[in-house]
Amino acid sequence: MINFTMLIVILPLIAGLILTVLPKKNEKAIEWTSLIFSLLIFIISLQIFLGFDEANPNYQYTFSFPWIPQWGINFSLGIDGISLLLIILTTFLMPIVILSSWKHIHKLTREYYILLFILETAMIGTFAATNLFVFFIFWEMMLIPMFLIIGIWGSDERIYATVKFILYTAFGSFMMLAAIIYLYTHVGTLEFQDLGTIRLDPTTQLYLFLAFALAFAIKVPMFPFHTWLPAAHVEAPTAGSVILAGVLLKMGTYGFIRLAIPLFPDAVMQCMPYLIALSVVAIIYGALVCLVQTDIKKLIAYSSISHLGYVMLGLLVLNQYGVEGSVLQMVNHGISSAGLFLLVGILYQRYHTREIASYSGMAQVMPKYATIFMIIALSSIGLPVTNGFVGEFLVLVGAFQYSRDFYEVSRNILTFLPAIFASLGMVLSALYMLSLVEKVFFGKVHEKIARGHIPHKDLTHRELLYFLPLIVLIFWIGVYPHYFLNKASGTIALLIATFK
Amino acid sequence: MTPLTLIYYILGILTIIGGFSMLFAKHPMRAALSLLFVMFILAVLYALLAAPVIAVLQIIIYSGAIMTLIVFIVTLLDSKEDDLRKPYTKCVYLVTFLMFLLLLVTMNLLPPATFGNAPMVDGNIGALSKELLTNYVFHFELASVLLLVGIIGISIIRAGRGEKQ
Amino acid sequence: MQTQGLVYILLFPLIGTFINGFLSFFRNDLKTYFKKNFQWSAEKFSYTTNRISAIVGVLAVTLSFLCGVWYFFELLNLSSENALSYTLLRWIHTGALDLEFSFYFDHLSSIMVLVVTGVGSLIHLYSVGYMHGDPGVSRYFAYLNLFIVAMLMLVLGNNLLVMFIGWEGVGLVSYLLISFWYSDIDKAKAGKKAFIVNRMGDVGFVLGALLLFALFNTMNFSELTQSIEQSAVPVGYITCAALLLFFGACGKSAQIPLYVWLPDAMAGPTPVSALIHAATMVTAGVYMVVRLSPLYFAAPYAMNVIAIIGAATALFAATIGLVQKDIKKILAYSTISQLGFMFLACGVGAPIAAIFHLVTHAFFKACLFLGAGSVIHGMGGEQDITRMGGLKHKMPVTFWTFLIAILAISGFPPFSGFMSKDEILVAAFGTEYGSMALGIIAVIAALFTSLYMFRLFYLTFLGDNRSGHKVYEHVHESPGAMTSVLIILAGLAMIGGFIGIPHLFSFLAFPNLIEEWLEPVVISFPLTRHGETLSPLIMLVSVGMAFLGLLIAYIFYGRKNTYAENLRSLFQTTYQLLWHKYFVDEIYHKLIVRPLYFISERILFNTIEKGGIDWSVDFAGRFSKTISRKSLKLQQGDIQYYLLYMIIGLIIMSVVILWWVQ
Amino acid sequence: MIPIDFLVMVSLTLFLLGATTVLVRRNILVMLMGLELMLNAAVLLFIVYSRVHANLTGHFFALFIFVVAAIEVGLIIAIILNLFKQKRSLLTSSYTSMKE
Repeated sequence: MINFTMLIVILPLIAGLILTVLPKKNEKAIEWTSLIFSLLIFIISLQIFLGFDEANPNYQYTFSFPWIPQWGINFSLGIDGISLLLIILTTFLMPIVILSSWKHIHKLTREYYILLFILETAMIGTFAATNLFVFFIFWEMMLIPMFLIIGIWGSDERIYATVKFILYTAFGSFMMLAAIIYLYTHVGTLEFQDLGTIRLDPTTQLYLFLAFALAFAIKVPMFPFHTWLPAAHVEAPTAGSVILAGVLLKMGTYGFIRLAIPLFPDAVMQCMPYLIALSVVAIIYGALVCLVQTDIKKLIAYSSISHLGYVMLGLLVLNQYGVEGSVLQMVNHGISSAGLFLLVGILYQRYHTREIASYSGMAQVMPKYATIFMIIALSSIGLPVTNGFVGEFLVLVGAFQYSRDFYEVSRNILTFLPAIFASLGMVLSALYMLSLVEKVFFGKVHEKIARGHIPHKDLTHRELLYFLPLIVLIFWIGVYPHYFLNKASGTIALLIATFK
Repeated sequence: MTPLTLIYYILGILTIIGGFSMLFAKHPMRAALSLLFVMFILAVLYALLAAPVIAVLQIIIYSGAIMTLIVFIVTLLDSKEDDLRKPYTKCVYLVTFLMFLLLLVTMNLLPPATFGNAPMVDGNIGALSKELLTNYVFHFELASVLLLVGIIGISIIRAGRGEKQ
Repeated sequence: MQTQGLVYILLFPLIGTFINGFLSFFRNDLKTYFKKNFQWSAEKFSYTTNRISAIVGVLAVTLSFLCGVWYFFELLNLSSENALSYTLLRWIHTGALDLEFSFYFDHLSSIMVLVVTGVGSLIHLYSVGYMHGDPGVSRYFAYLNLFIVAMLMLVLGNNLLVMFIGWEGVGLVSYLLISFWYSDIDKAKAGKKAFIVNRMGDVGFVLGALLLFALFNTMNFSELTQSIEQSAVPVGYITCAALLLFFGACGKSAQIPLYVWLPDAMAGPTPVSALIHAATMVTAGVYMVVRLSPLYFAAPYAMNVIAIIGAATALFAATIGLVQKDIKKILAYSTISQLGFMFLACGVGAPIAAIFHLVTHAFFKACLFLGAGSVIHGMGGEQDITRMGGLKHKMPVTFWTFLIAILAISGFPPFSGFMSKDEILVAAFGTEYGSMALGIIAVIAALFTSLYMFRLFYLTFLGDNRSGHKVYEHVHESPGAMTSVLIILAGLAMIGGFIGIPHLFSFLAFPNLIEEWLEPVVISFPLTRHGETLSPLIMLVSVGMAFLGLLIAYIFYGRKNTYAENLRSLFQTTYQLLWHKYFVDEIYHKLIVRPLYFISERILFNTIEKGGIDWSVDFAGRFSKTISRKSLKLQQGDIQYYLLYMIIGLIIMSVVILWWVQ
Repeated sequence: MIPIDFLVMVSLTLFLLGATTVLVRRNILVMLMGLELMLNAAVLLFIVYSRVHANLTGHFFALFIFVVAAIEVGLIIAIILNLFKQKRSLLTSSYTSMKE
């Protein structure tokens, strides 16, 4: 039977090719075909999701094809619990992204959708790759479309932002390339399974780990390497920043959990306290900086730094709760920040400004928009019934267990600091999100908008359509996360067992 | 110190003086003349070093043809507005220092050797031409080709100039 | 015993929320739809939708109340140990963490359910009249029903996490309802302040829950209680967990460190203040402490902390209440002080007294707030009591119900307030954890309670009218829906005390119902021997305090005299201190809010972010540009320079080679 | 007795003098002369060492150097004439069109 992983990796490329055939002027045809293709890809990935059996923790739907025999590299793909969730997130977000850029992209529309599809291939390929070489190819492949999307369709200061983004990420991935080459020469194979079993000596492990960690830290944006994110987000078009926030940031954390941690266990143990400190700093720093932002998109960008701080904390704590929480938080952040960016995109398309100061009292102008913004903001804060809470709570449980085990050993109270600061992050996230809601939505209507010539129109049915799945998923994961977590728990248990 | 070596020393110093005068000559014409003087001294030196053919050729080709051409061009193109007061470029001192440095470096590299009276090989025209046309015939032909190419080159460079006066 | 029905209690308000939510979300679309198809005029449409959402709202809560009563009786004839419970759905199952959406309807939570749904349905009825003209009626009822769902989730929760869902849900709805009229930015700010302060408390709650989970590997209440008794976990951990959870309770029930949000929460509509900020939400903290009483009894140090904070809050809030001018602010501070009493009761080991006071407080405080609501409604939005007066004749029903509630809260014998507060005072003096100091503070607070209550009563209802003539003309009694609710609540305030008659009156052969009812579920410390002898004396003291308060209030505010003004001028500084609420808000603002923004603005964003990291990243870009510009000067087109560079290169190479050869 | 090292030193100094004139003098023609001087220094060296090793190859080299020198001067003069036609100046500093 045809291999599904290969299908969903190749299908976006085919879609891109078909799009090239379409006439450039006919926007409607382009938009509809791209939507249909993305939905098709989503259905196939759904088929994988449903057919995935939880009991078997290692790779399923594997596909292997000798790509460069003389180097012994074969193009091998495989999906296990963690990559399954992330692939579903990607294919779930794509139709929404395409739907949200209907009627808004009038410059080079065909190329725009082709780039989106190439991006999708790169993302799915990265998550499905089980060979370091293939992983790196897709990892780099993601840069070019992102560069063009931000560069061409971004807003005014886009060149600076996109060049900075590309150089920053490229710098990181060159270090990784060096490490991959070292690995290839010294270990001989690049398959994830065999790499996992080999234990290098601690010092080389440390250097290799640092090289990999740098590349992924830049992508996750962990604390010191995050300055490209606000610039890239502010300038990217709606679709660009949704994909960037929704999926591309997860590549960094996925890289950590798939490569950095299993391959170099001793180095991870050695650097764990520093990385945990960094991720906790990211939580608090991201949240505090959000308080004083004047640009909505920049605020949401900094908030995703804070959320990914949670993900990294959960990941580095390396117990069942923490890692499951971080995997779920990856999906949650994908949904809530994608929603927020879509909302800001709508606001930007109507009033052409992202400054918070130029909006007030929008709830009276657009009540439906305000309600949806409130729901998604609450999910990003992490209110109990929504998805954000489940992820954050599991990460907190993981952090607490980690510090308790440390406390048994070291008997000083400081070990509980990460858990305490992480939970402080919950207050700060509520603070900056609610002050944003208050400044934009409450109070009397901003006089520039009130007498502005732009007709006040609330959410159209099309816009409501692509928020519906997000809201349904927010409450579904919030109320019944077990359905999703169950898929990944097997793999995570295996990962932690092999790590110990 | 036989008188012969003395002559060598004198001639050597004369060439160096000629060289310096060319360097410091304000007017290009004086430089050309000092160069001519150096060439004549060199021709004498060649003769002393048992290379009469080369000496004669030096005088005929070098000083005769090439230098006269240069002197001719110097007189032809001697434009007025060239400022004679500042003949040197800005980095004079740097260059002199570097050259002096280079001199010192190469001097102590060379092996000290004086040469006694080795058997005199007679560089007369007969031996030279026989040698030239037996095992150096290929180089001889090559030289003629080179000359031909050079002449064509010169004619091309100057060809287009005619009409546009 | 698994009973499916428990879910219905929650289901009805949930359905109400969805219906009202749908009505409010698609209001404009429905309006245009009905205008196009059925030619409904805007007024007709809004009238019908308001009517529908009102009916749906009230119906939902009353149905859930009836369910509660039904299961209360079912619980009645069960054996005392047993309880109804139902597991709906598995929520999180990773490692040892096994959380389900499971509901637990035992003796304690049955009382809470009845209070929440009972008072809730009355307040829903009242708000039909109160919110009559408001455009966002369906949104209002959607939020109110959502509140009931969240509160029931909190009360019925079987483990700490389901309680936490209700805990945060209630915080969210209070945020939504406080800033209900969001077009006024101050109300929105008050709402945000309430949510943030609650959220701070919730952080304490989460950390406490995490610590408990780390210690006992379970979050389920029954398992927790068993494992606390058996396992020999060092007391330090348990005290720490208890204090963290109590910090969460302080946030929710507005105790000393985190009470600042309640007075500002009065910005919301009055029925909201009545329901959320008087009867139900603020009592969540007390319910949690009582529910986890085994945890607190295993940590004596935590008990003392709770008692001290409870007593301190009671006194502190009562003193501020003495001088406030806004009718709702006075009631807010009185709520804080009454909550202080409840926590004092929990602290000294009398949780049953706390729950009893909670129940009676729900009745008379809801009646007071709704009375204040009808006063404000009548006075056309005027909330300042110094500009009221002489409303006795204009609003007779509100007058009488208000009087009954005031008598109840000040602790006059036949009324419910006396019964419950007396229990607490007796416990404060009598039990093992109680002490003379706590008792005295409680007594003084009781005095101040009756003092500021009667001051409020005199200034609003009696004496000559201070509001302008045309306002006074316009004052009218509230419509039937509102006054009927007031009457019911006043009645409850009157007879409410008889469910827990103190032992002294045992000669009346009327059992202390609430004590027997809660006995199996809640551990409480019996009165010490010397406490027994003291209780009649304390009862007399408390009644004396009530009369004393009435007397002082009469002297100062009853008759037209200047005693109040000259007292104020005499103690000018203390008055200013009290009037500005001990400057607590300003201190918080200075110590926490401003430095927070200063740090994040000046230090974090500008210096570290822009100045540090971003600058160094851009520096890499700038540095390469400057280098390339400088190296440009070498190419000046002068041939001799090029030759020179060649020569220099030659020299360097030769030197290196020579040096290398050596 | 032929003082070989003295003669080599002479040819070296002549060579360096030629180099300095090329580098230092601003007049193109004088640069040309410096070039010629460098070539002569090379010829001198050849002749000296063919005298020392007593064989004729040095002479042939010298011969070919004359050929090359002659052609080279012709070419340079042609180029200089073209340059002169454009800028009517013989100074190297006026011909800096190769600048960035």
